[in-house]
Amino acid sequence: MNLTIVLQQLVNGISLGSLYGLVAIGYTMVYGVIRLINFAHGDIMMVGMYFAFTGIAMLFLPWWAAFLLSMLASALVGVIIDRVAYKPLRNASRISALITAIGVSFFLENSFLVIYGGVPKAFPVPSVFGGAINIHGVIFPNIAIITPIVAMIFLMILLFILHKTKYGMAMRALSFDFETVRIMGVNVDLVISMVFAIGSFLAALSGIFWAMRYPAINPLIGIMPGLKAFAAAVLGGIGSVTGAAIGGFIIGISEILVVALFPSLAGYKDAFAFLFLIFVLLFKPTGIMGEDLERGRF
Amino acid sequence: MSNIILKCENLTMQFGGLVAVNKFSIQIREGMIFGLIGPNGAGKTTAFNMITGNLKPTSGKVYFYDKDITGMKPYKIVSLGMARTFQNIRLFSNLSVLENVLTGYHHKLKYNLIDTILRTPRFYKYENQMKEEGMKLLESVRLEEKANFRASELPYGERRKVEIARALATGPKLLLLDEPAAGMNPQETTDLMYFIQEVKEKFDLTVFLIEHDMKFVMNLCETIAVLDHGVKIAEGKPEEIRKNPDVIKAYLGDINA
Amino acid sequence: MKRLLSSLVAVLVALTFLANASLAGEVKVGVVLPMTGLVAAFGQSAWKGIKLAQSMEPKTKNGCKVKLILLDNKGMKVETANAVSKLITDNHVRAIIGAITSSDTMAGAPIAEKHHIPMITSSATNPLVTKGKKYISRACFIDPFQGAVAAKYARNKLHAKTAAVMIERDQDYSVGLAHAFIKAFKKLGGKIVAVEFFQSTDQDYSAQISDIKAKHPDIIYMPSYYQEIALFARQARQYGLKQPILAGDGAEAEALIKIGGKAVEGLTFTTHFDPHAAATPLTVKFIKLYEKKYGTPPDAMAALGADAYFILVQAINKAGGCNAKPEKINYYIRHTKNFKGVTGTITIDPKTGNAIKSAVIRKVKNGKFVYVTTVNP
Amino acid sequence: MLEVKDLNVFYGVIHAVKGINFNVPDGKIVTLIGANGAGKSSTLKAIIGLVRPKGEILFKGKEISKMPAHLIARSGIALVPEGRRVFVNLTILENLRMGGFNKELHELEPLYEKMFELFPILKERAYQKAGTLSGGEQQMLAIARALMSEPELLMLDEPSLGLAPLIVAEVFDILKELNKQGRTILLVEQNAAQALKLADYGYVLENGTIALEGEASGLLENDEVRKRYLGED
Amino acid sequence: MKLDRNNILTALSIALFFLFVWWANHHLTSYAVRIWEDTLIFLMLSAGYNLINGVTGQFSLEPNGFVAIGAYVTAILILTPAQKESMFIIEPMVPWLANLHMSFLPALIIGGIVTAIVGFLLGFPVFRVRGDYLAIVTLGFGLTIRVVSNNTITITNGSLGLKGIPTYTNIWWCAVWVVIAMIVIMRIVDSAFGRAMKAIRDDEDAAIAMGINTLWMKQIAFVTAAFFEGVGGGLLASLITIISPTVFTFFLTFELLIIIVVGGLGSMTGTAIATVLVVWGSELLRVVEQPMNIFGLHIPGIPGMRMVVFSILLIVIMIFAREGIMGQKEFSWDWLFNKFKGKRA
Repeated sequence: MNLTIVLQQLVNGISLGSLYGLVAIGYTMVYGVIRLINFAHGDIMMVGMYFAFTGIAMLFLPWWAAFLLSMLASALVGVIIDRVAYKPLRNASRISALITAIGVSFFLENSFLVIYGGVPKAFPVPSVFGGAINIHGVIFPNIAIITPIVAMIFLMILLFILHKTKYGMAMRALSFDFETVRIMGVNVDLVISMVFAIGSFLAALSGIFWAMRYPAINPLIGIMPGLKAFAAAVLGGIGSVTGAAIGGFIIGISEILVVALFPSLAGYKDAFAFLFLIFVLLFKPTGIMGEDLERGRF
Repeated sequence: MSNIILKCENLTMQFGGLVAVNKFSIQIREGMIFGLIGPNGAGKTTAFNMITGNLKPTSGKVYFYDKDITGMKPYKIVSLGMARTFQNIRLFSNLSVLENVLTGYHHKLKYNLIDTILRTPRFYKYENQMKEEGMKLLESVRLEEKANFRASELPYGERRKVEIARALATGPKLLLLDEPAAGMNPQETTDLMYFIQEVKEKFDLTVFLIEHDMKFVMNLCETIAVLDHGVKIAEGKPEEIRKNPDVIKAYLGDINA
Repeated sequence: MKRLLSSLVAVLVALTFLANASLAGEVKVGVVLPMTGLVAAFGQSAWKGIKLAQSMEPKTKNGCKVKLILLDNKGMKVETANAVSKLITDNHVRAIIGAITSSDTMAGAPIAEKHHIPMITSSATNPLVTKGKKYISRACFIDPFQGAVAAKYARNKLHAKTAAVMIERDQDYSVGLAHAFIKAFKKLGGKIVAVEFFQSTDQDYSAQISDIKAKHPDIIYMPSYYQEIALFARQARQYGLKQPILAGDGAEAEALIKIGGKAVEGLTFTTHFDPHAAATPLTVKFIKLYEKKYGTPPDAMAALGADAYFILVQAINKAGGCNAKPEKINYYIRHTKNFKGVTGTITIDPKTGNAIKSAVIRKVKNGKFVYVTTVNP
Repeated sequence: MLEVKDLNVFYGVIHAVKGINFNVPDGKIVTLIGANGAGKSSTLKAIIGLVRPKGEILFKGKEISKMPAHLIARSGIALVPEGRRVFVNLTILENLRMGGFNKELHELEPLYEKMFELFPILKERAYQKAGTLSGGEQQMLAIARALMSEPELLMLDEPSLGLAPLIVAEVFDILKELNKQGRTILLVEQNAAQALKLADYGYVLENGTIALEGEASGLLENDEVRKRYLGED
Repeated sequence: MKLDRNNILTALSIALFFLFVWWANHHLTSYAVRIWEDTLIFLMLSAGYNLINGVTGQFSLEPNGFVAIGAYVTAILILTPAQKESMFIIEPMVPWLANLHMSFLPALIIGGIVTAIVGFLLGFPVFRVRGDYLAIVTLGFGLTIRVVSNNTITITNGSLGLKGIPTYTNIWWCAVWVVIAMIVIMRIVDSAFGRAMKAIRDDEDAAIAMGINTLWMKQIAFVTAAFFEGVGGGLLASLITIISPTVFTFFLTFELLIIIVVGGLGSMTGTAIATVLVVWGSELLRVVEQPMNIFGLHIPGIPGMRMVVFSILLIVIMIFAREGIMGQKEFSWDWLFNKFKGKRA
């Protein structure tokens, strides 16, 4: 194991981590606002991939248009899911909402299975994102370099929205208190829809980059990254956007480095994210950036 | 001179940079009703939680009958003879009134899991015995007719009584009440005052309570301590507290306003 | 609530009867495939092949319709067992095609065995599937044979002395085939320099690639499915790993080339048939119809599914067509001899139920699968 | 300004408010007093739209009982909720901004200034999280937040709850001052003595119905009220 | 045990249940019997799960892990040494396990006990966290068990799994174990232990203040659930004759979760009703994938539709009947008699 390989793996890990981070942000925001583990969130990633695939391979749109449309359409799907399946359960117990989320997840997976079939589709990678750079024998795939940059840009935009706009402020306030926000004259349902839209938009973004990195997509592809992103969200302290991004990076990097440094442990990779999470929770039960679960966050 | 039942020595609780309670010391003698007053956020409930073991103090000691109970698990403290109620009544809302009271007997349960599964005579004997005791306790607080109501079906004032009865079931020597009169009108408050007096005599208790209602505290308690910003600023008999300039400045204001 | 539930149940029951109401003069055949779940892709492919085969030969010789009843097993063992049980005792099928994976097939096998209903699997390659069973047969060859073919090809044709093996740890297909390859490769004097593991849901192989790169093997053997192989090849080539990649029949699918692109150029794999080195007239006909109906050439799953159907129909015909008894059908399945199927000439060993057939080696050239050679058993 | 006619509130099977009628005239302070569970808070929640009531609620002559809460709030009613419920994770300035959510940016500056004038403590700590404020300060912030929307009707739910007597007096002084400036106030209190001293008119709620009503000064003299709600024998 | 009215009635209904089992075994098709076997095993699993999740209110997602442990232990114990030798082709099995062999009943019990021990040890770390965090930690445990069983090849045979497990499980084994599980669990619920568990569900801090050792109570619930989930796993292993890490995915946990929520969290009666509905419903839903002729209209079968319909039904049930079928109510003889006499329960 030499330094170049470690460096190469590090870039890889950062890129994978930023994908987890983008998905984790959606988990964390939805949880922060309506206290729901949105199990269907990983599947939104898959939805984004298929929309982009449809745009490029079937409607022959230019890639940027297909990507943008896919992210917007996924945001809409997120909003519809909330309105149809979660909104009626706002005052129900958390476990019924959670089971509904599982139901939505099954629904997305299986309806895409029926529509697109289970055979993996080859995701058309635009040439801009293909290829690799070779720096003194260390190879960096373009996509591995572009991904974290795009992720950072969107994270900055999100943080700006959260902290500098009134609707962002309303989102942060919502995570503390529903009724009081409502009596401030805020249309709470609109704000929640925005949260779902933002989360789903980012999940679709992550999905598209995921699909360009690993250009074989199938309807169940969102499950595992979804679970790991969720672990990342909890690790970072669920409810904290920066925490989610950090959690994503930690899980992505450590997952890749563990396999790189200890190849014999490769088989345990999937468990690793969770073991790591359990370990952290035992010492800091609220995650890295998290505060008490019962208090407001973001 | 009766025994000292509870002694706190320099109890301090820090949350991050915030000092919620600072060097809180008191002594409570057996058989008295002791009151702790102070504005919201003064650290009263935090002090309570340290005594009952819900919070581990940053520093300082708690003694119960000369036994150091600092940092002991709450359920062990209960079995030593200390019970509490909560500020915003916390009954087991899906259990019946009787079942709520029965949970108080749990720490001295006389049958085990094997008895439960095999339904041995011992199970029936002690289960029935517990239920009888529970009914007797409910009778003594005049709630026997509500025994099979779900706790969530009771009106507010009765819920407070059930909560106290539930605490009594644990067989306490010291009863800690966290704002028992909160949310009650003057009439109910007066009733509660008599109720606490009555219970104290009947069960031979020492009572330590936190309260806002000045009249309630002044009429009920023999000794009162005042907490402000985590610091005890005064302690004494009700009339002394009423006249204490520090207390007037920090808490009471012009009482006749 | 209660009323809602009871009316729901009533509707469901009514629908069951509707679905079960069948016409006279037909032979019912059960099909158990994973149409949903993690291995849905294979089930869906096989179903395409089976359906096309049925449209080519929809009736028995004496004019009875072959009615297919498809049940989804979600790729789960409990569901497979339930489905097989339902097909036999509820739908009264006379034979069953399925399941796709070896372990699912094995979960259903004891039930078919108990009721003396023949079960023919298109693609379960684990040797244990038919071991000690009287009513379980298969249309495909078994892992040890395929592994040995790959090892022989690597040693003798590619002159590889050393090999790295990429094993998909949670796929018994991959583990079993890798095991067979390693055993045969060592026997032929080769050396295994690296054994790398990964998981089905993994999509990043950069760590394994670095490790293989450091060990400089002559070839890489990756007995896995096309999606994983294509992604692995892409990343391997990206990271400058240039050794030839050898794979098993799981590689065969159009998607391999679509996903892998240039990276899978030269990838070689063992498989069941090649449409261009057409083994039988049926192969040519089937491929033509398949391309016409679905727009793509059939993959191995579809072709094997079709073969399972053709073998079965032939056995039904021999056993008396309309009135064929399951035991008799089973007898004729097991005595299939030199059957000219889609995937070549198939003979089933009456004792073991395993298919004796040749393997084909194909490779990717200019973005197309091309024929390399045929290896006979 | 506000007319409530035959108001009913149900929580599942519980009938919390049973057909009450009352008015809040322009520029006056009206108080609802009563025991815990009498239906006071439910009445306020029904007016602001947090619970769906049966009956008629007219605000400036317009029926609002079917409107969603955020539109009622925009029409000129503000509520200081029970237990203050400031946004502890937001800064004080952000809390105020939330109060003026539907104001244009240029309207906000002068409003901030006005609030800081009324509550100087808030100015000192404008960029601190509201969670660091003491109970009394949080109550001030909650009132300031409600005032940010420049409501015509200000409703307060138990503003004295859990506060030191000293602070309670301060809060009531501020309410008096606001009323002097022409603000209409609907006050729900358990602290009946203080509330009646402040108010022009009072209603006594018992078990979801109005048991007594009248000029505040008159109620203060009423024997029944004195006995039951002022704790005097 | 006392011979009062309720106990006699309970004994009678158990006898009636066994009579039904006897009848089913002789008169139903083997498919129906098989689904009943599934139903009974699932009932046992969900009853245990409901004890920890519904009664004690600890939102745990552990069952797939526990079922896997029970299944593996039982399978290893009932496979013959010769079978094991032929199966472990990658690496041989560790010798002390390879030569163990015993009959079904002790194997099931040991499977249950081993699972219970794992549950006990797991309880200490996981019950340090509450609520959603507990959910994620236990979910991680289930995943870890699957990964471990994939990788400990000398014990579990990795992804190849254990094959040819002897078929001992039949409807009688399932029925007897279900009755045992239900009696044990309902007796625990109806005792001081059950009261303490419900108290923890309603308000954990208040329960602590009542002198209840909450960790211990959670452990009792968790370990009891683990035992029955382990035994259920053993029954399942012997029923399907082949186990591998993929049998015990999340989907199993989710199915159980759906059952206990649809039945009503904390209600064993509800669990029983919901188990029958969900297991049989999922079988009956196969209809939607078959080609149908309804009033002359031909609808082609769409494979995969069953899961789509299943998920829609699940969402609809959650939205319109969120308390589940029984809520927290429990069937009891007293309730029935009071109902009969028209009295309030």
